[in-house]
Amino acid sequence: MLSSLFAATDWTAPAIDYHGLAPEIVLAAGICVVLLVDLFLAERSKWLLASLTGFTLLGAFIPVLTLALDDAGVRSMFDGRYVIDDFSLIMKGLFLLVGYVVVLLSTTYIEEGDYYKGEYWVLMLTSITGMVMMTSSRDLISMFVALEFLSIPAYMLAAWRKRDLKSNEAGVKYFLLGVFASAVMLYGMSLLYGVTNSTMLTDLATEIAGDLTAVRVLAVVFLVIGFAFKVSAVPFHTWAPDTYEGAPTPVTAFLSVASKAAGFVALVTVLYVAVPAAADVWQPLMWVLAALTMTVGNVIALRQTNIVRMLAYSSISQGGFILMPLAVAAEGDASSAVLRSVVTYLIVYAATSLGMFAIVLTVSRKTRSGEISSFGGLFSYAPALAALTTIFLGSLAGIPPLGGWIGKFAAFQAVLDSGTGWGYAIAVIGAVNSVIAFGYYGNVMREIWMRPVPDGDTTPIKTPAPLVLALAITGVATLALGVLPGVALHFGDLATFAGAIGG
Amino acid sequence: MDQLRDANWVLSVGTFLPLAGVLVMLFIPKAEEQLNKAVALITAVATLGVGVYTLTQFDYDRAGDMQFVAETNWISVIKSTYFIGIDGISLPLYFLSMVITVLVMIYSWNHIPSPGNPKAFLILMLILQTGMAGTFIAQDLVLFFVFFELVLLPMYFMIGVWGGENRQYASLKFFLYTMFGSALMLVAFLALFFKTGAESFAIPYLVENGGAIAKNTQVWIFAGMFIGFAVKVPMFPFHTWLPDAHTQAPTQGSVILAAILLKLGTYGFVRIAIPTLPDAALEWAPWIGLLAVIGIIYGALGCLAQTDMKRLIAFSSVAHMGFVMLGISTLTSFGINAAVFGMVAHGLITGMLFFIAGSVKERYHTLEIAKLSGLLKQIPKMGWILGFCAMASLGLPGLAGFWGEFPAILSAYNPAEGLSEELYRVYMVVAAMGTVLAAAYLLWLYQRTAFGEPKGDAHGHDAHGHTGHGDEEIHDVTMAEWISWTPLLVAIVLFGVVPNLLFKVIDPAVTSVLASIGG
Amino acid sequence: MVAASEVAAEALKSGWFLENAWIIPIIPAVAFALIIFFGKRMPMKGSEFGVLSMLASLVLAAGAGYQWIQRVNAAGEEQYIDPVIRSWTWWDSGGFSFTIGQHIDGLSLTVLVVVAFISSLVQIYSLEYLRGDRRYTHFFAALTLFSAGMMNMVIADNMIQLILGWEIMGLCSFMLIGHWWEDGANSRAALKAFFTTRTGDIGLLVGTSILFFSANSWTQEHLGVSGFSIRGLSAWALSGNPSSTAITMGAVALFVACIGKSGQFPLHTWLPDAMAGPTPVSSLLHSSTMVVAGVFLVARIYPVFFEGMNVYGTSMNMITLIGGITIVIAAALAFVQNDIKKVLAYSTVSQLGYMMMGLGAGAWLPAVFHIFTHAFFKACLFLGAGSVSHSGSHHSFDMKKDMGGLRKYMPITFATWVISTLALCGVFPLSGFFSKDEIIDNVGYAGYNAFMIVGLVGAFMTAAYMTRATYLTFFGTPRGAAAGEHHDDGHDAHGHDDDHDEHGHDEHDSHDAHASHGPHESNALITVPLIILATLAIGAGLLNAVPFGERWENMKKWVEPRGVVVGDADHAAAGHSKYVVPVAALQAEGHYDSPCGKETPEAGVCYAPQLKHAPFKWSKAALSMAIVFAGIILSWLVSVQLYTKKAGALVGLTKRNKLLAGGYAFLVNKYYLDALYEKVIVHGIAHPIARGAYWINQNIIDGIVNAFGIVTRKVAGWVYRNVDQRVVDGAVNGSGAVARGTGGALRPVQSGKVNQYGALLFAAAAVAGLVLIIINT
Amino acid sequence: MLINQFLLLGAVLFCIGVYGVIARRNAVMVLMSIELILNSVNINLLAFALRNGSVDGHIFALYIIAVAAAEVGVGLALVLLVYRNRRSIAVDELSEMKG
Repeated sequence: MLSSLFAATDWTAPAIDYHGLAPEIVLAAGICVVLLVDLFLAERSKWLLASLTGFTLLGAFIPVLTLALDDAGVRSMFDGRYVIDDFSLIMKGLFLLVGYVVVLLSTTYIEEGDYYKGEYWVLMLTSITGMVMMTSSRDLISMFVALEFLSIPAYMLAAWRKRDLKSNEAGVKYFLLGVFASAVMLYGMSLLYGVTNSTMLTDLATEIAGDLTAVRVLAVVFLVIGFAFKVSAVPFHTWAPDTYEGAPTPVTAFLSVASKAAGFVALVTVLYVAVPAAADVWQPLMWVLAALTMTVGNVIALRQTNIVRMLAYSSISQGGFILMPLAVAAEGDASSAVLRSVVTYLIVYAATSLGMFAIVLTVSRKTRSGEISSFGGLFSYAPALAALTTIFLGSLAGIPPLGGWIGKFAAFQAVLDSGTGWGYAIAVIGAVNSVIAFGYYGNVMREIWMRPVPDGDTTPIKTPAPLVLALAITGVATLALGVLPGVALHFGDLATFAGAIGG
Repeated sequence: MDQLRDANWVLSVGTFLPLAGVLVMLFIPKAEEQLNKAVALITAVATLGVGVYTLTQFDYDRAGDMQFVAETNWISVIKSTYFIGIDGISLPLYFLSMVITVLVMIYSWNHIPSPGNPKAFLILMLILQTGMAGTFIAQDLVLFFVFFELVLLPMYFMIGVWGGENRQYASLKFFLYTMFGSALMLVAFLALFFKTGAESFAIPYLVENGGAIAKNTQVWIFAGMFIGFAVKVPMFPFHTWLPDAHTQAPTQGSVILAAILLKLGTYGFVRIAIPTLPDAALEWAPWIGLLAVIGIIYGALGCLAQTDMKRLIAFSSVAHMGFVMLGISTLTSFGINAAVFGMVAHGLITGMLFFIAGSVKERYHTLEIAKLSGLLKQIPKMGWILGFCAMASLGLPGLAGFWGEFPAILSAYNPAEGLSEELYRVYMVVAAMGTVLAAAYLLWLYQRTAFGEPKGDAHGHDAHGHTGHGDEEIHDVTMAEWISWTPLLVAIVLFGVVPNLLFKVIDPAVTSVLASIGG
Repeated sequence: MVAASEVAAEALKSGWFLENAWIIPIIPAVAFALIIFFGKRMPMKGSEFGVLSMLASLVLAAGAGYQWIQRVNAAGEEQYIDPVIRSWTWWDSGGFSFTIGQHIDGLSLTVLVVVAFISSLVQIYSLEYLRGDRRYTHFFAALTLFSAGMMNMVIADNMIQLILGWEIMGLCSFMLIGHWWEDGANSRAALKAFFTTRTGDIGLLVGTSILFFSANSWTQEHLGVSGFSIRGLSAWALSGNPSSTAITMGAVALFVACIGKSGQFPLHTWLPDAMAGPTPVSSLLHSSTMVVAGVFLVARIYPVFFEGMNVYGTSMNMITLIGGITIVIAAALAFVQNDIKKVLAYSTVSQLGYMMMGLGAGAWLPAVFHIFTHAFFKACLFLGAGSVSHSGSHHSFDMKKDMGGLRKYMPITFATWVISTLALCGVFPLSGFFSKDEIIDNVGYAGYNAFMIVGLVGAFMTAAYMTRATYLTFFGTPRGAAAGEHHDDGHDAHGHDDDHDEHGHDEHDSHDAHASHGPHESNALITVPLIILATLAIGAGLLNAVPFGERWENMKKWVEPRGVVVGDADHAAAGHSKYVVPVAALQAEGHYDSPCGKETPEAGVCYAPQLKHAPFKWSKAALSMAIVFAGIILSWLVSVQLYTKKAGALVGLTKRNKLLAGGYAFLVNKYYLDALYEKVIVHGIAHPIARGAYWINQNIIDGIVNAFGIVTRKVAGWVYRNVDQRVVDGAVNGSGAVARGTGGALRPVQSGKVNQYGALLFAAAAVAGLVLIIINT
Repeated sequence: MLINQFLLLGAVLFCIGVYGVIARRNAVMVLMSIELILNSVNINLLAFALRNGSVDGHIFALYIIAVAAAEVGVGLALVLLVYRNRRSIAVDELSEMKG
């Protein structure tokens, strides 16, 4: 067996498609630049870093566009371990844009905080890089690396307000549970490797196709759970509320949108590319997770008084809606519809959710409070903000013609496409949940429109430019996606895996 | 159902014109109240103009066919298109929505409920108008769903912000109820979509192919739609949001709610549920009929129990929509004609009643029946108008209400093939008793409020709560009120005397709708 | 159908008035609109519109009547006289077409003329009676609309149109009875009237529906008209086509409506309360229009009832029974009323009972004729009562408190009153005799002997209570307001009186003036109508004076539809009446057989059943006369003793003056007589019965009616509170609460402790793994 | 060769690690328990690599070791942070936020 080791001696460098890797390369370069610049930058001109980060992200977006435009088809490197297909391109684009909006959200926040500024941006960029890599990884190892790449900076971001107990707590909880989850996942990976003798997802697909022995089942379950943790699916969600509440609000936005999306990317990749044959294992699991996630997230959210914590639970239940179609992903011809709905949902959810966080940031600048009641009477002194908030909340609740509805619509459609009894059952559960959800969204609307201003202070809110820009982007996106759902759905439709089921 | 595609821009313009007005108003500062009102009113009138143009261009000889049909890509991925058209059933409701909006706008000119802010109020109203009009012309289920939901938020805020004491509870209840219904409705739509081969969401297509679905499946799909529409109608036992919503809503809100929103549900039954799922319709009809007559009696009893004028009127809606649903449940073109007529009539009459209730509230600062008395002495004109509407509402022949009510009862005597005649005859008798109860509560209301000596103390005492209103003297119908009421009053008489104006338009459309179940 | 009437015009004489009778109801309808919009600005506050429209429609109706008579006279002896039918499509829906139009025949013309005539008089009368009322204009508007409704119902060619008029009348009665609504009592009475009739209308709706769907196919096929058409229904009923259950159900349902509208037992209780309205209203509603609507309906589609109730078939049917009961009950009640108008009200009810009983017994013509005659003398009586209260008793209607001895002050009123009273009692040769006696006669002749007795008893009671009323009002010593006193309890007893003064009159003082210088005769506007009506009360009977032989029976000739087989179906459909079956000449007993009614015609259709006619016998007439006079005399004596004679006053006198011993003895004897009358007859028999009846009426029947309302309201309240708010609504709010509750219950999971989170995480993983392993392997 | 012993060892280590994570209050101990799990994973990978005669397992293991180092670094930093703020590293005291 040693021979096998020595057999690997005659080593030839693999061909690297630099155009394909351009986004990652740009990001890496950006990281270094920000680090260096930070060293030589005076305290008062740290704001440069923010714009630098922003430009890096936009810069990384350019190659994504060029890749999307040239029809070279699927680019594959390292004999299929790193693939750039429509799916990965769309998700890369999404991550970069989300990153940019998050940067907008963070700018003022960071400027006004008295913590290290440079590190923040570096960590942010690093994490985004990890996500961008995640979209292309088609190998257990690269997935693992990408996962840690995006997680570890996130741990530190969560604890970034280092003199704030809540922030520490958020970081520690997130860290410990995150690492624990990935450890469990790794164990599953190791078993998978054992039974299939490969770490390449496509190989797994072919190898797993056989009968499902206990060890294979266990392997798949552990593997899935690792990502279920990332998407904070009940009962692996426990870290989310605490972390979201404790972490700095921009970071919360980042976690609840970007890293959740990354989790879904990984999950979908694994399910579609690696273990489609084990559908009997993960479909029921997804079904239960989806049902639990939607319901638990909703009912607990009903009781929240802190807006961020409420949004945390709401994002949990939203995750449930994204999980919902995966419960029937392998049923007949539903798989393409399912993939489409997941991507669509992620897009609209990103726009809406970021917008909502932008609102929270803006309002809390005035009220200095995270309580829902602090939104009281917003309509009376900031009608524009109130209207935007209404749009975002309505979109989250899935009311046409606001973006959210098309996500829910696509999800329901995908589920019913399967035509199975399980499909109908989860659809009804989802329908009921979408109603419950309005309970707390409507509660916020009520505060904004129908309640008096808590302290009677009706001085208008001064909104800094970056936040205005962020609000504009997200608001327009939310409305546009709602009125012309074709756009989002179109991307969703494009997003197909190279050589996966329904791809 | 062949389609007339000429002048297909008309409907789109008529539907989305209000949004243009909204855009304009967004750039008008809040303080410019008069300007805001003017813009809103102009928009509404312009929209109505388009509506009138539609009326003139409508080919009444082919009222059974879809006209002004427009169809373009919308969400090609899920095979949903922007597909609109109008026929004899849609036309009256479509036009009614425009008229009501204009009248409400006029009424709002000097009746902006507290806490004021006409800009937001009117913007919401315009959005509402788009939603209502769109629902009546949508020929694609997804489009229908979008418009159907579009009306939710504006109404939610209208009730919640400009409503009465208990507005927040009422508005949330209204919203959750309706949303619950429409969520299940959406599931049903999708199921229908896939069961018909996932080809198209276009209603005509679904009507063609819906019948082929296995009966049991149909029944289940119908159940979903039923809940969605029944909540909106509202049918017993889904009605409890209505009294709260109506009682708490501002006058304008109540009027729109009663005149148009309730019709969305019944319209959905006629346009979508029944033609696409004929077998299920036959299965469900007896139950719908049962709930309908229960609603008739139940709503009437509810009215008799009320002490608040507005709440009483609200409950009367439950009873009247019961008649409409009874007509629909017969599945005969005769019955459904009656139902559609009933929708329009109820829209006119109950809308009018809510107008009056609002004006009375404004003058007396209370709607407690016990505190109101002798309206005829203090404000005779309004008193007589109230009497007129009460008479119309209790189905007096020669006024619009009768033609919705009596034919519905009549039609229950022999329902469509396959429905138990005995059962429906029982329904008929019960419904007939309902008419008496209707007379009872309405006249009782009238006798207690309009007759007798005015109670000075009620007004004075209540005025202490509203400082500044205390010493104002009670004035009779004002100019704005006259302008906004006269059309309704005229229409009530007109349709009462010449019912064929409506029936001629409705009948062919209903016939072609029922073609699928051979009704 | 327009074509139809033209064809008919070839066969029969017609004319402009007949062809355009549909204009008649239009005129008052237009007048109503005019009054509403311009009335206030007119010199006479809009009343002129009302009066003129009434006169105009009277002229048209008269013209039509004249032309109808021409038409009949020109036609063959036993030829069926086609009604002049014109109809236009009103609305069509679901394959059914509904028409609106006119159905003019003897019956409709009779009622039409009467209505137009009475309405005109009443409106003229009201000019004075309501002068200065604060809602003068509204009053005339309502009055006019009311007449429009009635006329529309009368000329209706189909049931829908009939219902239309029927309901409009109901509405106007509500407005008119509640005219002085400032007083709760009046508005309650109005509510009760509308509500009670409306309850009956369930029957109207249901019955119409039943008949429509049972008949429609047949009528469409044979006559080309809808199942609503009067003509169609009549023919269908006699065609032998209908199933007995369907037609019976239909007839019963419709009759329920008639019970409500015509104040038949047990739904009669609204009628006396309705006296709360102004007197002209009472006289219009309760003499000729509203309350006869029910009777008219039965007469209108008589074949349906004829078949449905199986007239002639049995010795009793629902109509006769209800009618008979009503006669006696109402008459008994009339004895114990002190309010003169209530006496008249009950008398009306009782007379309506006669009409119904007649119809039930197949005495169609006498019943219709009674509508005709009754209208005149009852209107006259009501107006007379009004005149009394207006000028004699200062707006009081209490005979015992505020009247008496008025004949001296108001001779004209007195004279007309007496005439009408005698007519009402049916004294030969006044009009009442010819109609009422005929009813009784025919009822007996048709084999309903029991009901003939009832009729005679009723006649006796009628005579009695009317005499009592007359005596109390016009004879004896003046009392209360009649004596010129102006005491307030006299007012308080009469609700609308006060309001009438407070709000009603600008001329409040002038009425005090009336009272102060005592009773006096009313002015011309009031007396002239009285005189006219009284004249008719005398003469109207001659139109169908059976006793004087065949050629006097004009009504029979002109009005009664002839029960002969007409054409065969398709010709009939073309409205072309062909005289097919040779009908045997009239037998002596005035009854020739024809397939109509008895059995069904082989070919062709019948529009009316063949009815029997009782031959007149002086002996029977004499008998009923005797009964009537007995009633009058008996009641007179009783009244004298009860209300006037003060025997005690004489006793002291005789103590002092021996010369008058004989007279004393006589008086003593007389006194015994008094005792006899009072103790035995009155307190022993009459009063207990009457009071008992009244008690039952007020506490049981009326009690039920009111209790029904109260109970419904109670039930409603309970349902609303418990079912609606608790159960239904509770469920909804409950679900919300449950959701929150679960939320609360789940929150402890989020304990904030890392270890527990980890435990949960891994436990879930392990469980999932295990379960899935078990499932999949 | 006897692969099962390796796997068994891995499984045992894994369980110990999980137990540690769940049971220990001391943050550092929890961290070390996680390291145990990671090492059990490494053992698994190497065992399988040897059995299957492929090199991927070794590489995977190397990656895990490297990443684990990074994780420990971050982890200790966080623990230090907490200790500095609240003079204690008992994880179950970290429950500012709950519900």
